Amino acid sequence: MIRRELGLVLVLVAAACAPLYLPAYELSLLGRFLALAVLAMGISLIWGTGGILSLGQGVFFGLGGYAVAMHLKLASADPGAVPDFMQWSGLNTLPWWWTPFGNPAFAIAAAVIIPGTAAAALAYLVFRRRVTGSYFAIITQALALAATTFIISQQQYTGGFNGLTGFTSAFGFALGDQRTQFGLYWVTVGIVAVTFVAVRALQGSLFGKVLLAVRDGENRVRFLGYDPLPFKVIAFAIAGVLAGVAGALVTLDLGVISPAMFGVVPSIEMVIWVAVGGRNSLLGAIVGTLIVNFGKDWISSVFPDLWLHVVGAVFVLVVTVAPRGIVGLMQSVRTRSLRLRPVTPPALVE
Amino acid sequence: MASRRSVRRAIVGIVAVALCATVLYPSSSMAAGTVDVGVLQSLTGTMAISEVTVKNATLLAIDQINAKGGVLGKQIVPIVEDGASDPSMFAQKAQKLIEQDKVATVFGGWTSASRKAMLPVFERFHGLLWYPVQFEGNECSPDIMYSGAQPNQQILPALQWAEQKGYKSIFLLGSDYVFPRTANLILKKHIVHDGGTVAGEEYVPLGGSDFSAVINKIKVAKPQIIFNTLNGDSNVSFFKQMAAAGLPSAKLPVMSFSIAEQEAKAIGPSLLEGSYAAWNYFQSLPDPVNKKFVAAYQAKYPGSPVDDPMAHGYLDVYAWAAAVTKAGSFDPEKVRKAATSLAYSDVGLGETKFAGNQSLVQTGYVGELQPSGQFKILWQSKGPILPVPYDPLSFPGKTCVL
Amino acid sequence: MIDSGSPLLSVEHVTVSFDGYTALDDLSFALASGAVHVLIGPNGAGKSTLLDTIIGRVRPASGRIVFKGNDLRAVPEYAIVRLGVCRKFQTPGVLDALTIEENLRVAVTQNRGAWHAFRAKPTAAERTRVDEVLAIIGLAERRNALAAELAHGMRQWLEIGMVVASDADLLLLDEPAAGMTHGEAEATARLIRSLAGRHAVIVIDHDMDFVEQLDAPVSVLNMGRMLAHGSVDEIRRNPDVAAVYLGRPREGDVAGR
Amino acid sequence: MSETTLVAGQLFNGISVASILLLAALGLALSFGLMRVINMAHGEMLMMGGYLTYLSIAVFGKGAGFAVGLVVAFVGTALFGALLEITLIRRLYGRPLDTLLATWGVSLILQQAARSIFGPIGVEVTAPPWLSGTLSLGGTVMTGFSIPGVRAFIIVLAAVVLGAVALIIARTRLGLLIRAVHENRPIADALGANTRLVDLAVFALGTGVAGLAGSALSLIAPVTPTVGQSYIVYAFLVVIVGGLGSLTGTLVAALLIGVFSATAQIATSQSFSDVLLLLCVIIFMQFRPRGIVSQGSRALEET
Repeated sequence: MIRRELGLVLVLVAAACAPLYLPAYELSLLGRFLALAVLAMGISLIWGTGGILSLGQGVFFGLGGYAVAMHLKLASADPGAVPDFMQWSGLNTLPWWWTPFGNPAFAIAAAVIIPGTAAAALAYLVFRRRVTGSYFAIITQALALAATTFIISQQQYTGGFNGLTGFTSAFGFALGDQRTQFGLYWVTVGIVAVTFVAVRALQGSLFGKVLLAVRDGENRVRFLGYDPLPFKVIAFAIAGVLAGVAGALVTLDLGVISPAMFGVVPSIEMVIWVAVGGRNSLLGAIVGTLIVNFGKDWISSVFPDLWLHVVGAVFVLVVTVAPRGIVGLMQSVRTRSLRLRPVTPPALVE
Repeated sequence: MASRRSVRRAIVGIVAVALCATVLYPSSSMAAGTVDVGVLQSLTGTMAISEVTVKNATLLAIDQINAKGGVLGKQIVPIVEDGASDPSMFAQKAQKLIEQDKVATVFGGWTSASRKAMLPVFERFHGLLWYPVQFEGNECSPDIMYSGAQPNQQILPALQWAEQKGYKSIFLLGSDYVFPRTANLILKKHIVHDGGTVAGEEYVPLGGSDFSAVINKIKVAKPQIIFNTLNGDSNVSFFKQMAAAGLPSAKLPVMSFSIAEQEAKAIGPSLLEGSYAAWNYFQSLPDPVNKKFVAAYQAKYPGSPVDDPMAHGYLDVYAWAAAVTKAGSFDPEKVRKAATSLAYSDVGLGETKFAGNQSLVQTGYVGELQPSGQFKILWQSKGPILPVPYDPLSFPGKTCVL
Repeated sequence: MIDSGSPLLSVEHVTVSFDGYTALDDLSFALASGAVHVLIGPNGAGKSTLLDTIIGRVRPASGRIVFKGNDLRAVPEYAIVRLGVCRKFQTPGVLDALTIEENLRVAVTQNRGAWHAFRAKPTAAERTRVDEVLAIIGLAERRNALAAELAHGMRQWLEIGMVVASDADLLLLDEPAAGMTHGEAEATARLIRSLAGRHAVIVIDHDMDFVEQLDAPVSVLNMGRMLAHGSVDEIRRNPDVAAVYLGRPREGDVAGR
Repeated sequence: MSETTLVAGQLFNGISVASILLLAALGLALSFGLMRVINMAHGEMLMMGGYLTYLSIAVFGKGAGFAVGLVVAFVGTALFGALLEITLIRRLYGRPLDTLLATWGVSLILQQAARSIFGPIGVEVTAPPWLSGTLSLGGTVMTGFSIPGVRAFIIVLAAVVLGAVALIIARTRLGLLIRAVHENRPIADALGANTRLVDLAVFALGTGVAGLAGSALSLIAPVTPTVGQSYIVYAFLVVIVGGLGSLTGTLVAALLIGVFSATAQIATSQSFSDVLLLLCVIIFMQFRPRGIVSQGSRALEET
């Protein structure tokens, strides 16, 4: 136990010191991908533990990103003027629902509450009628499509396809400043650490145990006196919150949020991060996110035509050869000598 | 509980990934005789279809300049990056090019979304981006050179031509994104101002392929001409379904703002025959310099047509090289100052220059698509048009301040 | 609490049909608190359907089921369990991804709300109960093993343990001794007998030897109706029952294994 | 008067869109409905059908080429589907969500392959001369209302394909086996039905129908590497609204969704009608979570 915690602390220290030894560009990538890892841990919670495959996590990512971006946009606009995209969309007064985002605390709260509430509402409406996992996956994918279509079509309120960008400062800090970048990086590392500890505690609690049982057999849990609905709704809402937090962090880091970042394709890519790392492992989610994203940055620079082939092959291989991902592979290497494990983990039976 | 033992392994993994990242990335070598420039376009994804051709034109210009001895005695080394049709990737790769590869300048971007996403990066690092595509205006940044047309250089000339031809009732159709919506906002103001009527305005989601409802609405509205700002593949569906509905371009003329020679080839000239397009460059421009450019390009990419954004992508490199030469330096700040004080005639655009607002002064043309896939030039504006980023009729009081 | 005069469970004129096939036909049945009762019958007689109907998985087309004075017709499955009914399924329904101890902990927890489940620590009483049940089912030493790794007989025991741990007033056991060796079945019978008084138990089984060891009243179901009631000996001698089983001679022994 | 033309036109468009959705969804209704395989590469089967049609036209000319293309598209994609089933899908039965991920990977590879072979720019497929007319209904209140020949062809084709698939399932020996396997896989297996072969046949039939659909859709839509992506989400919505394993449900759902989006577009934009559509599907699932035509099951857990 102690050695394990020690390992985690060491990684945390190594990550926190990254600004000292990583070049600026890699550091900014690492910060961005760690922010995405927060979202990935949410997917690990709902998919690995809860058996809920969502192909629409991007939507909650986007909601978090937009909440923060709306504030940044207002903070960057000239006093009394509406944001630039509203002007060129022919809108000269600020819509009422934009106004509260002028308050930074409201925007930060909204980046957490709005995705969480939206996720809870969706999960409640769909799971209430005991819709199966396949249906849910398809509906969430349709949601990703509908959400991006809708945001793009409401250009005068949302910035449309271009999204929201052109921020100068964030919560009083100049965005271009290196100190702001470092600060944001450390905030990200802190959030990753807190999320990791919190989700792991959740998985260890009775809630996590029941959720795991729900994954393998919803009815069995029901006949033990547990209503699976609130468990799934709460888990999905937590994943929604984590996606929203990730969206907010990435928006701050990249200085842009746009529908192209969270539509159908990005949403399914989020699932592949977790699948590569190992869907049943929280660490797998982080490792998978880092590996896939660094891999994408590298391969798409060197062999752009190869990237889709690689992603496609990774999808196929992970599912057929290594359904428990990298962490699962390492685990089975370590445990094979100790005891035999069932070949197909129960997690794979939906 | 399951992952206890592997936790430390995985931890090592994370650190390894982080460290590998630094090792795997070859940092650019600033060899004495070379200068690195970034070429950032979508090589994959939905936009690759268009952006790859601009990348090719950019690389052609670099090759030609290198063959003539380079710039300031240095050979230009292009570092090509893939924006993957994803604005956030454009931002990420722009950052890589500037921060890691330390390029002198970047040529790239097609969609407004990608330009908007890169803008903060260029402003943060004070880089210089050369943007080659017509766009919706409403933007001017000291860190971007806009060689693509402003609305008053492409859309308004087309309206002027339509009005001269007697088309009064205009139907506005576009993909649902920023350029069509802004273009149509400007068009509506001008159509009404000039005494015409807007017969209808419809938007289809990007990549949309069902035009049955739109065509039905067009039939009911009975416009004299359609101004089409559809993007990419949607054009194929639109023209196929118009033809199927008995409304080929011969019956109901269509003026397109996003169909150049490349797109015409993709859609099929037979579907588009007789439809109109407005650009600032056509492959068929009779200028001898243009003939040389087209010949050089087709020598490298046989059978491939040349179009407006490619010509601008090609021009951008020459403009940059000339500005560097004049400034005697690769410093973006000096280069952009020099760029606005020069005139260029290296491409078939005729004699052009960058105006003080860092947009290109250029002529507007209207062409009619021929079965060959080439445009027959029907009309051209009276001389080169000064770029106006903010349309005074639509956005009164807004001006470009650099 | 329960009015001593009224039964714990009463099944009143319940009819259940699937796509025109009548699984339970105007069936009535009552059970007092703490009583053990055995249901036998040939395959398709409606035994499992009866348990399904009590637990809320199947809803009656007509008639009603009353448990502790509550009409169960409109109560969701999980809420029926919370009223005090717990069932062991025919194919063991243990929670494979959890350890044996965790399985029992999930079963033993009385406050089964999702918010409550966030609180990680089980109460002292719950821990004691888990230890007790672990001792009863003889899995104390393997408490940290995953349920998925257990052999079939052990899974049966674990599920029985979960049902016991739930401390429900009514336990429904669907073929608890299936797949067990003779000795294991004997132990199971002992366990069930020991539950009498504290819990009411309905046991479904085919194996008359096992049923005999339970020493409890027996009802015979056939074609969705009650065919006979009585002690094991009375049932053995009942000519109607014999006719049912003789009509399908092998089922009494083989089916369900 | 123009209002009636608009409404009548949109009603026809609704049926036309429904026929497109039906063609795109039929193959999915087979593989997802009967086998619980979520084939995300289904859109790429449409794409493949389009490219095969293009090749046929290149070989046989504009007139006959399209007719040949329909057949080639069906056979070609069915063979590819069979290959996919043998090499990949077969390993993943009982894991629907994993079939989803794996076939998504396949779809990415196919898109990139099409890009490498045919270029990122699409290829040109135009309607053959015998389909390029319109049927006009002049002289009545419907003046100005005409039916494009291409759309009429797609409606007829959708009806024919639906009828053929229904006939195969209802009347042939293969259909009998399909129904048996669908009803109860272990028992069908125990009774000696070669369930592997049945799965293979169903999957190949599903992809073949998708190829046929792609061939027909090339008349009104582009043939590009990514064309399949624009249909896949809607096709899945049709299948889940229709109910798993029911052709009738699929037909009704396609009609509902087609007419819904067409009528919604009388009053609003296409973007907004897409959003409304999803909202309505979620509301619909509150009432009929298993789709229009649903089947009961006694299994403790369902997939």
